[in-house]
Amino acid sequence: MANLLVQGTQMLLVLALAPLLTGLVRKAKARLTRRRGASVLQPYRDLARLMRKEVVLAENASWLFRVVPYLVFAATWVAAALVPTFATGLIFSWSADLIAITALIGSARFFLALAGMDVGTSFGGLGSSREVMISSLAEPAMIMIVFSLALVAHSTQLSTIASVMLAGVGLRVSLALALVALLMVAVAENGRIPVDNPSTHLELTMVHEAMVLEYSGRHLALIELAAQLKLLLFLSLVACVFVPWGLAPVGAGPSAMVLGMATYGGKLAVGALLVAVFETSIAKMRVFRVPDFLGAALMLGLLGTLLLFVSGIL
Amino acid sequence: MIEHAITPNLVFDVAHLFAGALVLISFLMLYQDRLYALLNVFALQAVALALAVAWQAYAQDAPHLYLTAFIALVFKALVIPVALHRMVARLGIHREVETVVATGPTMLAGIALVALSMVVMLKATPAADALAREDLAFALSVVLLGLLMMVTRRNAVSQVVGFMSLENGLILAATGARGMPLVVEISVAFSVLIAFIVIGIFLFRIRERFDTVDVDALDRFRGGRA
Amino acid sequence: MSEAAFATRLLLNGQLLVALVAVVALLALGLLGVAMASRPAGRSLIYGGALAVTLVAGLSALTAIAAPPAGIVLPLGIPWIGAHLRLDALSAFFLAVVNLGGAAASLYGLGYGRHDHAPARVLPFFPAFLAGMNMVLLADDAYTFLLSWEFMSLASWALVVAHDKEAGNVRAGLVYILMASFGTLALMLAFGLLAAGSGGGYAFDAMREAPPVGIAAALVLALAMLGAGSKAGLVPLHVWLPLAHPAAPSHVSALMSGVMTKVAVYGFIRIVLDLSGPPDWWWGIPVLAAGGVAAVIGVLQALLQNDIKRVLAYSTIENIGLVFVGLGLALAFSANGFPAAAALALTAALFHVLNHAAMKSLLFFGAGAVLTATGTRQMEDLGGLIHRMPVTSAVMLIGCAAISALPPLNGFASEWLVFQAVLLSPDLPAWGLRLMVPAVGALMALAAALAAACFVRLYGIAFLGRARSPNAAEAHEVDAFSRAAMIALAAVCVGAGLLPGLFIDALQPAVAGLIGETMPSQRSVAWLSIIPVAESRSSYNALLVFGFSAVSALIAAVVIHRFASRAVRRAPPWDCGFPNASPLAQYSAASFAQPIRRVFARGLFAARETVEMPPPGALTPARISTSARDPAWAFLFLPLTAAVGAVAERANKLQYLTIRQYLGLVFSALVLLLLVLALWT
Amino acid sequence: MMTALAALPFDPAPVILAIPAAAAVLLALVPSYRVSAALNVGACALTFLTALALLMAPRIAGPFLIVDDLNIVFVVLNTFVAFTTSVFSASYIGHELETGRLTPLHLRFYHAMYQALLAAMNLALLSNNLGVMWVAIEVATLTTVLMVGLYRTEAAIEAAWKYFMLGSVGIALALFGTILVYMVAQPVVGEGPDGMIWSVLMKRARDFDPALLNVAFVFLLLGYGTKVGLAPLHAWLPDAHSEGPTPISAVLSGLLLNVALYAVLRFKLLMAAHPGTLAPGPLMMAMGLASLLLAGFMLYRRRDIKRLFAYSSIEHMGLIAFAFGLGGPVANFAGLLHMTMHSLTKSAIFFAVGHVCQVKGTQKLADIRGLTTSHPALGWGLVVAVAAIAGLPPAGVFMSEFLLVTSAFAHRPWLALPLVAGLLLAFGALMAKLSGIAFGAPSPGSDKVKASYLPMAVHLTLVLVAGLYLPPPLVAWFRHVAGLLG
Repeated sequence: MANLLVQGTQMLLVLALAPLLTGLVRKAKARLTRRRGASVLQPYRDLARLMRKEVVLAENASWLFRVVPYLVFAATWVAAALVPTFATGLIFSWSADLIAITALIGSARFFLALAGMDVGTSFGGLGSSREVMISSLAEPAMIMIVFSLALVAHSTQLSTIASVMLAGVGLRVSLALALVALLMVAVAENGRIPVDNPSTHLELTMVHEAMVLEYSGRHLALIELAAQLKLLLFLSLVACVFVPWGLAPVGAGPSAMVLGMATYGGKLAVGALLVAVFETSIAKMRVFRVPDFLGAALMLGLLGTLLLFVSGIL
Repeated sequence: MIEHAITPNLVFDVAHLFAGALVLISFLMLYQDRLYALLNVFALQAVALALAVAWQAYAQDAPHLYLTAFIALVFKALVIPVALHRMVARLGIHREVETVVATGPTMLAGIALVALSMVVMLKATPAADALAREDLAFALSVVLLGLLMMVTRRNAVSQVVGFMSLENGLILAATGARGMPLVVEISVAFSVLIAFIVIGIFLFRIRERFDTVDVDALDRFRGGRA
Repeated sequence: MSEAAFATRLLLNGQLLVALVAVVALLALGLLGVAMASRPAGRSLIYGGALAVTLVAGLSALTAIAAPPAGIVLPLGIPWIGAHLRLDALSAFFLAVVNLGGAAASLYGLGYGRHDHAPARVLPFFPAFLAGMNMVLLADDAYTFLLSWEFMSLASWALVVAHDKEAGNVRAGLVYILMASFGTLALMLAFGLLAAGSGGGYAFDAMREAPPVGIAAALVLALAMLGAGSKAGLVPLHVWLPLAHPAAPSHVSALMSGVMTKVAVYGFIRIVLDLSGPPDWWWGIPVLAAGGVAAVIGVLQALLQNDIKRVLAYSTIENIGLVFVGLGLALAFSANGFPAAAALALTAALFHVLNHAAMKSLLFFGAGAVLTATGTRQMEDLGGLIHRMPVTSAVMLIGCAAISALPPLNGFASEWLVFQAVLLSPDLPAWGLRLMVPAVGALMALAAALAAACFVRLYGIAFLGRARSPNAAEAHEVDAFSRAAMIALAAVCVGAGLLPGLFIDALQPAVAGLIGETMPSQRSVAWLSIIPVAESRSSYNALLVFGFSAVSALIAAVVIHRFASRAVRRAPPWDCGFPNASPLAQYSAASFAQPIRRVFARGLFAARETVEMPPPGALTPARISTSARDPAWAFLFLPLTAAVGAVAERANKLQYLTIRQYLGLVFSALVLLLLVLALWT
Repeated sequence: MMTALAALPFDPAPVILAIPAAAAVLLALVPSYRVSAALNVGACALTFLTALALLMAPRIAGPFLIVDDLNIVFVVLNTFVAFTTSVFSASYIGHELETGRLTPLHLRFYHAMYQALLAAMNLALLSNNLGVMWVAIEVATLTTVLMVGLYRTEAAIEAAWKYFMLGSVGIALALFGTILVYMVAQPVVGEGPDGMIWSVLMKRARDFDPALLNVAFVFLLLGYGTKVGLAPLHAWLPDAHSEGPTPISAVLSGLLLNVALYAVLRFKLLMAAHPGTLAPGPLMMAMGLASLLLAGFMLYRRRDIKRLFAYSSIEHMGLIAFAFGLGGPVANFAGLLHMTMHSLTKSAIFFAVGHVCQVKGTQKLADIRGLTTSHPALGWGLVVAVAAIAGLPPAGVFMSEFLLVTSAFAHRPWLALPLVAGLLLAFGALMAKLSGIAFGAPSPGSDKVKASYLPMAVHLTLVLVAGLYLPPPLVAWFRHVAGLLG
């Protein structure tokens, strides 16, 4: 029962925090570039505005085009809801392990890419083709990371992994490699600099934005929200795996929960700050440099896994 | 000298003599470079064969072998050479024997072949009686030399001659085998075969077809290459 | 053991009887097809009959999986051996796959066959093909097995060359029958070794009792990989597959790609896991390598194709690769004493066999529907079919999502199981395997991601966007039979995806028969989720994930429509300042593949793209032409054929010697032999 | 002997020789080709029936004739194929007359020669005297030479001449071998005819001088091997097949090659009976493999349809020689089965080819296309026949190749590999040519086939059934013979 409560809280929490996180990142970036920047609440306002607007639908858009936003949002939300944020005892955590979560994000991307090609403009196709190229390297890298974690924790269940990490496994080269790889994948998955720039609409460089170019109104809102959820998801993933401290264990009391939430908020804030610093400190790379970047991530992940395999210590 | 008793030794020597003569004549044939001369030498070999067979008939006292000897004498020593003489004249066949391999090497090869047949036969037949065994070795040499001739001579007539000397070797072997049945029949059958060949050459004007090298002719005949 | 074998041999149970009757009935239908081919009634008769027979056979096979093995010896085949037939759990499972796939194909054929312009060349062979596959699965001695195997190839070859007027089909058939015969000869040699081990006993029972050892066993493994691999489409023996599968009529393509490759997998399992005795520790390595390589190369090639059916054929190679990865893991585990893990890996492989049969048949049916509706298989001429063919595009979407391994569909379920098996492999003692397995895991992940890309491309280009040709613009939905067949298969994909536990449990008898160990039963698990090893380790509940996301999507939709706006306005798409761009301005299949082509296909596939840009002011459009090669052709088969041709050219001179030279040959042969005698003592 | 005759009203063996001989004389006198064709069929039918009677006849080994399991296999097969071929030829040769390629006189000669050939072959199979066997085979050669040259075209004469010359040399070598055998036997069994009676030789074989026997076998293998068409002695075979009338091609491939093979087998038995001799197996296997591989490569460059299948005959003769060379019950069984299947299938193929050449008016592969479209029955018949000869199931050839390959790999792995390579090579070539002939857009020439498909159909049915089911008596019999062959 308590678990069900935790699960519910988590779902609402991630939904509520996602725009704030994005707002934080933007604010921080603005500050770092000597701008005042919009308020951290701006994303909420944007979403509300888009929700209220009417949808302008391209003439030959099919039913798929209209369904995709909801699918994408739902898939991402579910995925985000299954990553322990402030407590491990999520009632549905065992319904999808880390591999399944990765696959959920993958299916969200799959449908978004299809939607990009539905209208039949060149931009959509451009975005989709680049997106699948990026993901075709990002996904295996992610799987490799999952492998290294799973090999350390003897499990692909996030809650188990988290508790194992909490128990402390000491410093591991393979884990360090996994962490670096995970960060790189996170950058690519969320279309952040240097892989993609969420705040540009220049045909030559844009990927994610090109896919969703035809979307407007509530559809766009859902997709934006999904993107924000995704960012949150990856930050929480890093947090719960690599800095699991403060996570409330199963069946913990309210106090522990509150503590967990507090620490989680702290982690997110730090994460947002780091992202901002990272993005402001480097430049966007050419699209065809991205494969090298992600290839490196894949290699790191594979290396970590190999280390664990070969040094049978687990 | 007739009333001299004929010792097995003498029998052996004479048979050996004739057989050796056949081999020798085979070499002579390899040596010839004129068609007419070749035909004459072949006739000589046929005579030698006839004598050898006759001697065997006498030695084994197998009267039917005299018939074989007679066939050899008449058919091979007279009819065929004459026929071929006239054919060469009639068809205006080139009088030279066109060789593929020069005579010298051919002779050497022939010697090697004789040696080979000796080795094969002598190690083969310790049991068989001496007479047969010697004849066998020589017969094999004659066969191989005849084949060698067919392989190293270009024009039809000389190849027919080669074939016939090969067959002389066979007859020699057959008669050398004591009490071998069907010898006469076989020699007849072979004469028929040879008659066929000669007639064939004559009817179809086969001069060089033994050794056609005319490529478009080949394409025409054999449904093309490649 | 021998008594037991003998006992089972004489026992004939109902399911085996049904299977035998089914085979006979299918052969009879084939003969009937010869007679009825010209009549219009022939089509419905043949396909209807095949549908009925395969349906019954398939269902009875399903019941046979859990039944004890049954066998019978018929006085056919090799006289002193007889034709041994046996129905055990493994063959029953594959029988079910084959016949249910066959049933779907027959149902589809009822409608699709209407458009066939040469029914006389299809109707006789279709049932024969089904019969051949059934016989392979029933065979229990080497001769019957190979006879059926080759008969299956022969029938499918006839179907491949059915439309022999279309360019390339005859060549496709030639390449196919050659590779098939190569495979059969390889298997013949393998059986030769197995039979030699058992003193010339061609019956499988005899082989089981005297399995090969050492080098012989290794040879058997290699030959089985060559033989079964060439039929299943393992790289580099896959070259026939992308030629032959598209050449056949679509329902036959579905059978060949979805079902016949599985018969090949069965052959491999039967020979290596059943007949060859206990595996050596390293057997897993070559199988894993072959599987991983096939998976990646197959899917990359698929991404480079523009012909829908060729894309599907190459993707078959990828999935066969995944199956072989599972089999390799099973070999590695069982050889190194982890039967439980082996059971998991084998289950994963068999489950993927089932799933791929369903998805790939579905996709080929869809391709056939597109072909009948638009008359083309070229993606570059399609587009916008989602508006014209709602049902087809809906089921195709399911098929594409399933084969892209997206939860909650079946493709993901089996792939997830394989990953779980991979994650168990650090326990393996052998270093070679420890290095191998994670690398293969990475290849699998790469293949999965590329597969998603491949099917986004396929679906996006063919079904979405705007029509690229008048035919595509005029397309109409296909007939009811075809739709029914596709919907049925889509249902299987969803069902197997949502309730994998039931299927996993159903597979266990087959697994137990080979490994001697089963996965933990999934029936007992709460909420119908699956737990391959232990809950703390990993678990997956497709039903819950599906419901979870469905509910949240619904909530979102309701909330937004209720409290925010629901207004929609149709407008022209944003044209970037160039109004009413022609459909050709859309992203094409070639341009969609461009990034991946550049990233992955430059080296091995020698992918090249040439852009011819018209001079400024010219009205001719700019053209991009792309080219890629299949390394197997480039590095193996073309050189091979060239070599054969060269030798043939040389040998051919022997046809043009003169009589004298021929006599020379005889003479030298004689002298040679005499020399041998002279030297021989 | 008496009891045997009591069991059977007459002694079939001499009759089998008498019928064709008499028919040959008779046919030489009959002017009308329709009558003579009918007579030809009738005579062949009679011979076949008498040959069937052999099955019940006692196994005798007299001074002249011998009837044992080995040659019964050959006699029955030969007379059967000869019979079906005569049926085919009756419908085929008429067409040749219409097209004016042949004159009635030719046909008279042709039919007489056909029967003479059968008589000679049966004599070769049945005679117990090695010398008579030799004479019979020579006569058979001469008759076929005459028939190969029947069309009198340049190419036909060329082919006949080539056949004749190589055949004569082969015959000569075989004779030398026979003489040697006699000389081996003579010291043991004494002078006179006995030295050539095979059954006598078999009894005393253990006492022979092995070394000389080896020499003899070398000559016999090369001599009769020339007739079998083993590489490198095969040169006459393709031309003879492609230039003669098609029924003769069928007879050559289906019968004469077998007869020559039979002669080789007889002597192989003799060798096998003596422990001290050089094993004949390796020689036969070597020549068999050589033929297989050579033919496999030659098939690729063929342009003439009849020559194509002639080379395929060389390939299969190679396989059979390999099988008998390998020895052992399984391989010998495979060899016998393969020989039977090859005779049936190859003659069926030549029947089909005959029709094809008549409807298309050419033998050039390039001009024969899309048969399954223009002549479905003929085309698919050819497809089935070629698939059968290529060893695709359910043809009996598949069974023999299965047995051969598996047993070869079990006993001599390193020989099995070239064997398999050769099989694949030949298979590829045949299938490539078949795809061209049978599929694609049809080439011009679509007039109906006048001749009957019956002989072809009968042969193919037998072959297809054989792959699935062999009647037990036949099997027992084959296995016994296989045992004899050691």
